[in-house]
Amino acid sequence: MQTTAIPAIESDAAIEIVRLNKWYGTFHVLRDIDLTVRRGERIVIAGPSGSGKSTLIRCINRLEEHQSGKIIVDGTELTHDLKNIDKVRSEVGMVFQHFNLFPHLTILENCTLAPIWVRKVPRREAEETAMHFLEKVRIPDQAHKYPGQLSGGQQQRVAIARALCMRPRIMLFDEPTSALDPEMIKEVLDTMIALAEDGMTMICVTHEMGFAQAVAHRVIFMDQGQIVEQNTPVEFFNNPQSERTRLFLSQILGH
Amino acid sequence: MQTTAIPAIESDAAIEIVRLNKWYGTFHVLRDIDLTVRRGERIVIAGPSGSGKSTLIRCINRLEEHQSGKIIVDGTELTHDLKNIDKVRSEVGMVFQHFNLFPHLTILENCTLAPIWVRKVPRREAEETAMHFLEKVRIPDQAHKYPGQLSGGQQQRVAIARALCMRPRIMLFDEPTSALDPEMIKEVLDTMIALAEDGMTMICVTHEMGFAQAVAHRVIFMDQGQIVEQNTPVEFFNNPQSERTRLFLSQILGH
Amino acid sequence: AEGDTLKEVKARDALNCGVNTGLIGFAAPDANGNWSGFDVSYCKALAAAVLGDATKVKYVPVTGQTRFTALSSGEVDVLARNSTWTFQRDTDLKLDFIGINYYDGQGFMVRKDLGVSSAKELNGATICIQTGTTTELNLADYFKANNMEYQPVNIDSNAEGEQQYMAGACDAYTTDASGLAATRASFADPENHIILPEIISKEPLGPAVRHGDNNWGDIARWTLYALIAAEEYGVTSANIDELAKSSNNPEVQRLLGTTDELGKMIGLDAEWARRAIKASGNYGEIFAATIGEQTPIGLARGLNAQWTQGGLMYAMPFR
Amino acid sequence: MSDTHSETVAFMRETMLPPQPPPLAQSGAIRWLRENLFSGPLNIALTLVGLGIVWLVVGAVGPWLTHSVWNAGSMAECRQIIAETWGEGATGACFALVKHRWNQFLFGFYPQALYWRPVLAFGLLFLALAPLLFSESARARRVVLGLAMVLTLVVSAVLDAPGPALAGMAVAMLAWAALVEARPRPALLASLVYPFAAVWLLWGGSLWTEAMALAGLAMGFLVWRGLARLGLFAFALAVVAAAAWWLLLAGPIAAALAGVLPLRLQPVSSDQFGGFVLSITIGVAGIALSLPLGVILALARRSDLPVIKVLAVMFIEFIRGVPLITLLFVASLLLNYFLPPGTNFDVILRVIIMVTLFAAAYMAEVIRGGLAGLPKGQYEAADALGLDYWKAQRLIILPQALKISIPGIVSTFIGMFKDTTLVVFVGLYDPLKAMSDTIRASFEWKGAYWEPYIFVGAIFFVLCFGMSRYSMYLERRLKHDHR
Amino acid sequence: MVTHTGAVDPPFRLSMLIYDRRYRSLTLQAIVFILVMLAASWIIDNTLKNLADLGKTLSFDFLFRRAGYDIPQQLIPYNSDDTHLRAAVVGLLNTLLVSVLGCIAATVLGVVAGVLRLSSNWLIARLMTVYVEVFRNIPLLLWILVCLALFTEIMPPPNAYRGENPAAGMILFDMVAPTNRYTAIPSIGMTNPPGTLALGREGISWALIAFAVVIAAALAGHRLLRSWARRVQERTGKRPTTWWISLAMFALPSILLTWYFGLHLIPPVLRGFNFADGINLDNALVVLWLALTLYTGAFIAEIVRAGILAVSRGQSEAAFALGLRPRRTMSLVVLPQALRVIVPPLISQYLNLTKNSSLAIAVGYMDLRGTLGGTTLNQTGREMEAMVLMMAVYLALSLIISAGMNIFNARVRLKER
Ligand SMILES: Nc1ncnc2c1ncn2[C@@H]1O[C@H](COP(=O)(O)OP(=O)(O)OP(=O)(O)O)[C@@H](O)[C@H]1O
Ligand SMILES: Nc1ncnc2c1ncn2[C@@H]1O[C@H](COP(=O)(O)OP(=O)(O)OP(=O)(O)O)[C@@H](O)[C@H]1O
Ligand SMILES: [Mg+2]
Ligand SMILES: [Mg+2]
Repeated sequence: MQTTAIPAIESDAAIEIVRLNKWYGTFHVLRDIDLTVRRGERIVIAGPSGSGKSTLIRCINRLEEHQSGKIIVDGTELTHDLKNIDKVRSEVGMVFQHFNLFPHLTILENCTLAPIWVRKVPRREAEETAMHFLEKVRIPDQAHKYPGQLSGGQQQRVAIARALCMRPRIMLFDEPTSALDPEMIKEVLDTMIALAEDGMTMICVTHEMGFAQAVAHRVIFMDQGQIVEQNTPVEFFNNPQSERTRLFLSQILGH
Repeated sequence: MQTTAIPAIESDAAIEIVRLNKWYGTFHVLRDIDLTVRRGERIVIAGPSGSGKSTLIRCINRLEEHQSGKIIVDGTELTHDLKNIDKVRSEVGMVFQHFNLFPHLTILENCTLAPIWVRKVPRREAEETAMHFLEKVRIPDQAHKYPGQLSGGQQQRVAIARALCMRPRIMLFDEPTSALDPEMIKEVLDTMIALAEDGMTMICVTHEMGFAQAVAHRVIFMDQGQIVEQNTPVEFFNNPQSERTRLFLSQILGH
Repeated sequence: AEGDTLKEVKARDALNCGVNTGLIGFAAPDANGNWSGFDVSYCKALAAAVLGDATKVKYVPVTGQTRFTALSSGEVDVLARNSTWTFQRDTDLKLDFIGINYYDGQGFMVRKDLGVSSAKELNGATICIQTGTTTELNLADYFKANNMEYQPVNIDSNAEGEQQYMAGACDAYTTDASGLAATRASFADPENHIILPEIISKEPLGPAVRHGDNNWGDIARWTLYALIAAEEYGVTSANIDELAKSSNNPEVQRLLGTTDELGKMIGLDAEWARRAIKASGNYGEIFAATIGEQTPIGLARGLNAQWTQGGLMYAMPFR
Repeated sequence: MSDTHSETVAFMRETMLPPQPPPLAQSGAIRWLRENLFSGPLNIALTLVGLGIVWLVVGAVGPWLTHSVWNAGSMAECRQIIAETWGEGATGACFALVKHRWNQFLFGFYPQALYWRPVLAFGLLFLALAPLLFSESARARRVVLGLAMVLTLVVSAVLDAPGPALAGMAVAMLAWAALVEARPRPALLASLVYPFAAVWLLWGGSLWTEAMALAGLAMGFLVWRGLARLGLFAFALAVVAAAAWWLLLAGPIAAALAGVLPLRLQPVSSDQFGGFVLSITIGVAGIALSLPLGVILALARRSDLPVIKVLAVMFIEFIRGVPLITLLFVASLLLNYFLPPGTNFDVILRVIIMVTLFAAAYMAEVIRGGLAGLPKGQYEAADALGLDYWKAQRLIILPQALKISIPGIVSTFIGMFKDTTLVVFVGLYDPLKAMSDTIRASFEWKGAYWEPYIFVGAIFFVLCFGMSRYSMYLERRLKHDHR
Repeated sequence: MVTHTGAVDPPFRLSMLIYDRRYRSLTLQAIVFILVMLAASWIIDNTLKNLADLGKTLSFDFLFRRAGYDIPQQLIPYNSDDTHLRAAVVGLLNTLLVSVLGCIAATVLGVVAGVLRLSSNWLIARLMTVYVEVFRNIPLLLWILVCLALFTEIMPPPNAYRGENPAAGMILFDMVAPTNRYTAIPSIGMTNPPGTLALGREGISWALIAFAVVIAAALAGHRLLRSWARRVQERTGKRPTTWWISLAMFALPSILLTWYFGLHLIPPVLRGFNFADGINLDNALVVLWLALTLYTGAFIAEIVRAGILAVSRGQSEAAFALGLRPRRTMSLVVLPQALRVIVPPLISQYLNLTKNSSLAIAVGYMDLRGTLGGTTLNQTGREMEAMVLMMAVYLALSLIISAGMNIFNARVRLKER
């Protein structure tokens, strides 16, 4: 994985965000965000706590509603129209910090639930797909266990497989490794790197700078709800432009 | 803190334990324990789980009753006499694994409660003392928050400050860092090292071998309710005498 | 509305009859849930008249508190639960009392060893009384009129009243004299209790129906009169079939439907009264079988004798 | 270890000490007594007070209980026997009453020859619940299934159930057990048949009435699933279809089928219900109906749609704010006013409706607690996977929330079951007061106060205590269940 | 503030009623609202039709007619000439009386039983467990009936106190006579009565007012004293003992007043059929109170036990390690934490008790249901109005209690991160 070159520009953008603004009550979380993500592009978002990173990616699959601006995912604009929302959600997979697996279902059921009920895939086929992705994340043998019986790293890998089972075109990751013990971080990152190699469009909120350097095409730095700086990883780490970025980098690399 | 030399022998012992025996029901937890702790001495107790470490130090301030043998703390023997118990408890501070802060009181109130009601110190004075010690553990700015609002490491430091506010001559620590996240262990250990530098008599149950090597005068190894080996930290780690100690050390250092 | 009740009863093929939850002699279920008693017999007669089968009755036990609502809300078709005919009930509560099947009056029962021989000596006494009854009001009026004090002990059912009275929780138990007699009869030592001579109120007891359905009221009323008239004319359950053929008393002929189809006028067939009387006999037979002197209750006919015998039982002419 | 005092601190134990028995005062009965009964002046005083209480209770109740008579025809006979056996003035319990009238406490006025039907209905309840409540542990489920089957059959046989009925019962129950063991999921769905079977067994009449009612439900379900694309609209259509079926077609078809194949049981009317049959009927019906209603109310109360939320809150708070007894009075006094003129339906049914509404409000609060206990991440994950609201609730949220709430649901049920005794105040024959009063009103058993209370109280205690233990078992298991 | 700059909302289409999130929720709410309104109007329409069929009209006039019945237990003067409204108020006060008495007694019993259940004394702990389990698992109605039977069957009738050789004797210095009708307790008499303050039909004795003033003053003094003690403690660290001053502040004026008014107890004496002169506590009240207390007490015991167990052992150990004595540990550390856990369910038990007091019907105690929902309803036939009114009153009572609970909860909520 040496390629940090942006893939050949394809027909159009996977995600297009234009002048996005969002408020929580009177608190202005996202301010005039503009961002275009091309197909196959891999973006890492970094920034201090509370800077709006999670909010931004949660807006992309409408877990949060935005108040002004446009979000267009794969040609579908996110409005209040439920059909559009459903369409976008079936295009976009999401992995959470705390895995959010369904504890009352087995691993396999976790992975087949949405394909069966949302995509209306026959159970057999859904199970085959699920096993395929579980192999991909290297835990096919756990398929009939329950989430509670797995370690954190395994759970997060299941979460990734679950999202993949819906065959999304875009994957969002919200600090996928920050709730894990150090030993487990690596196994999850490896899975994500494997994914990146397949050319999946990815947006990943993370502070794992090693990961960013290895796979990202672009690193975006946010602060106070704004995009402060964006650059290639090499430039971003070696030659940060803004004062804030420098400060931030010194903190997270320092400890 | 390079001094692992035992302080100049003072008039007498801070704690003297003679042929201490304790049973839980018919289970013999402590067997013929003999131990003398000199003023200013710092002792680390290690040993496998269930070996009676906690029970031993809980006997020292009479949280547990012993059935035979003598415990003399600062010249006062622990018997059923309530006055003696009160006296000993006011000499001995204790810090627990799970902090045991009082969640319904602010940090400051946690620290002033005992001085006001036990030592009958005027509130103003108690608060000054409390602020002094909170500064010492480096969280004076949290004084008016509630324990629930603090991180684990901060809570444990408050617990230390709370014990110090009673101005004890001896401090007991029962695995003070084992319930903490790795980042927070350091801040608590730092606080304890600072305390050691002031010459406080300390008995500490811990598996933090770095800490033991840095501050302890003696390491005591317990197994099955008895003291199996005691030595200076250097000797203890580099040259364990007994088979059990070696086994134990290989286990905790191995992982 | 007009005429609905009869239709409903026929459609349902059962008569819903509101009865006491348990007052021996008047209405009480036995160990198998079969109901019997003075009021129950009326229900049976009515069911026989309307549906042709005395067993097609569904007994709905109602308490003193729920009885009138049960009737007005339509839960029961007729209420035969020793209820007193009063002005307010007849008008304001929108009930129609269709006649009187028992002339009663409120009395007091006390233990003999209390040494009381008149209700006037009850000043300061504790008195057990069922809530939700006219007796409650009469009692208040009586003591007030005589300038006496009393302490009421409110009870919910006759069973509870007996329990309290037996235990001495009240000095006197007051209810309708018939109920007192029934209660006294059930004691192990009836001779140790006396019913005081004063009757402090008129308690004309009778079945009631809802206001507004006059046809149903007529059926209920004339079924009662049929029972009373039958006694007057000597028609009994034993001789009724024979009389139906042989009697040449025109009144009897009309009553039993041999001539003049009176039944048609109230929407029934000609033999309605015959069936009603056959169900458990005429008024006198019912009285004798359920509460009369031969029964443990042992009530004398008294006011309830036929007018021809000096009583007040007087059926309107069947014509 | 005398060398601790020497200058060199090094020490190593050469031989390990063996454990020793504690000093004498630390073991055995003496220690137990000292620690548990006489460990201080306060404790000694408490022990004495406790002994005093035990002494008083035993002194007051003991002789009465030991002087109990089981064979007598009436209270008077009882008293005579007691006086003869234990001397004049002795008091004793007359459990002969229970022996004579136990059937009325249990079955009310249900026809004696048909006692096996309520027993069977009750036994089937456990069979139907087995896949639901004991789904986690196969062993517990088998024990419950087996016990319920054997007990039901034995009791039915003792109560003179006719031979064919017994044989049919045995076959049906075995088949059911096999289904539960082999295909637990369909069995869960098949449990839905139970209510209809129970109604048929209890009230009798033609089986086709219940079958058609069930068919309506099935049809509505099929319509809904068939038109699932239409979302809420499909649901509305399903309701309309089911209603049309029930109102228009069910009656004639049932009649026609009954003509072809008359599957009839002797009908038993509601006024013959009484005793524990009545209590359990009301209790079980109330809980079964209040559970779905409670789920809906709980979801409504947590909804973000203000109108729906406010309506739910108003309903719940209203029901919880008034005593059950007033609601029962409404059932008996006012409900007929609220319905179109001329409607008049069974008083048991009306009571069940009120009890259901009552329990549903409490159930809603219990389930709301369960819903609140779920982490927000579960909702978000469901959303992110594209599940819509109802699917998310059905597949993700409710299964978990209901599981957390089972202890609360069970205790709501216990409360409701105890409250079924209040139906006495609207003229129904509950086992406690109405039945006791009825029996006491007869000449033979006048004056028997304690015996009926003891008998009925003991049965209530066994049932409720059993249920509360079950819920504690569940609570413990849920706590350790880290799955 | 929320300005829609970038996006222009698409024009409204009908399909948006179902597919647009905002409109969809409006549609749904509108449908539900309409359905509920339809159902409500259907019910109201039916009711009006049914009432019209019966020739009844909704009217609350009956409340102002003469009631005509007597009520055994009354807190405000009432006789049969008063209106139904006043009878209802008497009933409501009776409901409140038994509820308040029940709540107090059940709390005391529950706390004692809950604490004792945790006691190290094996016998007592077992006894309390038996008590809790037995009372929680058997219907309240049974306990009411059992208590009623206890009182009517076991207590002697007043007659038994009569004669040379009475079968029963009064207890507590010949002051109290328990009977199967009531418990006769002494009343308070004055040799030097100061007259009464007339307030309509109810008068309030000046003596009562004087005592109320004394108690209020003593309470205020006690609080002042406490805050003074706290200030002294904060200044010097030593807390002065104040309890005896407080006691004196209360006791001295009381004794003075007692002496001045010539207060004394008037023992009940048997006169005629019943005890007179004293106060006769109706058994219906006592029975209901006892049963409610025993039943609710069992539930409260569980709540208290759970509350104490919820405070972890570590808390008291930490307090001991700091040198706090057990009593102080209890009052400064354990209780404040346990109370947060205990109070909310405790208050819902109070609510339950209040609602359960409507079972007064089983003992003939004339509470709100007995008067307004019982005799009044029955004599006037106004079931609709009476029931509505009664439910409204109960509802108001519960809402008030739960509002109190919410305030408490908000105040004691633990601060978390
Ligand atoms: N539901 C909400 N209501 C109000 N404020 C919120 C809400 N969710 C988040 N916020 C606030 O919005 C801001 C941005 O939150 P966000 O979670 O996007 O930050 P982040 O960059 O992901 O931080 P972190 O690294 O801690 O996850 C924060 O100040 C947060 O307190
Ligand atoms: N209250 C008690 N009653 C009975 N046995 C107890 C009690 N407390 C502790 N024990 C037992 O006494 C033994 C010693 O316990 P102790 O807590 O002193 O061990 P430890 O060395 O501190 O172990 P750990 O490292 O796990 O804290 C253990 O076997 C424990 O199970
Ligand atoms: Mg975040
Ligand atoms: Mg330990």
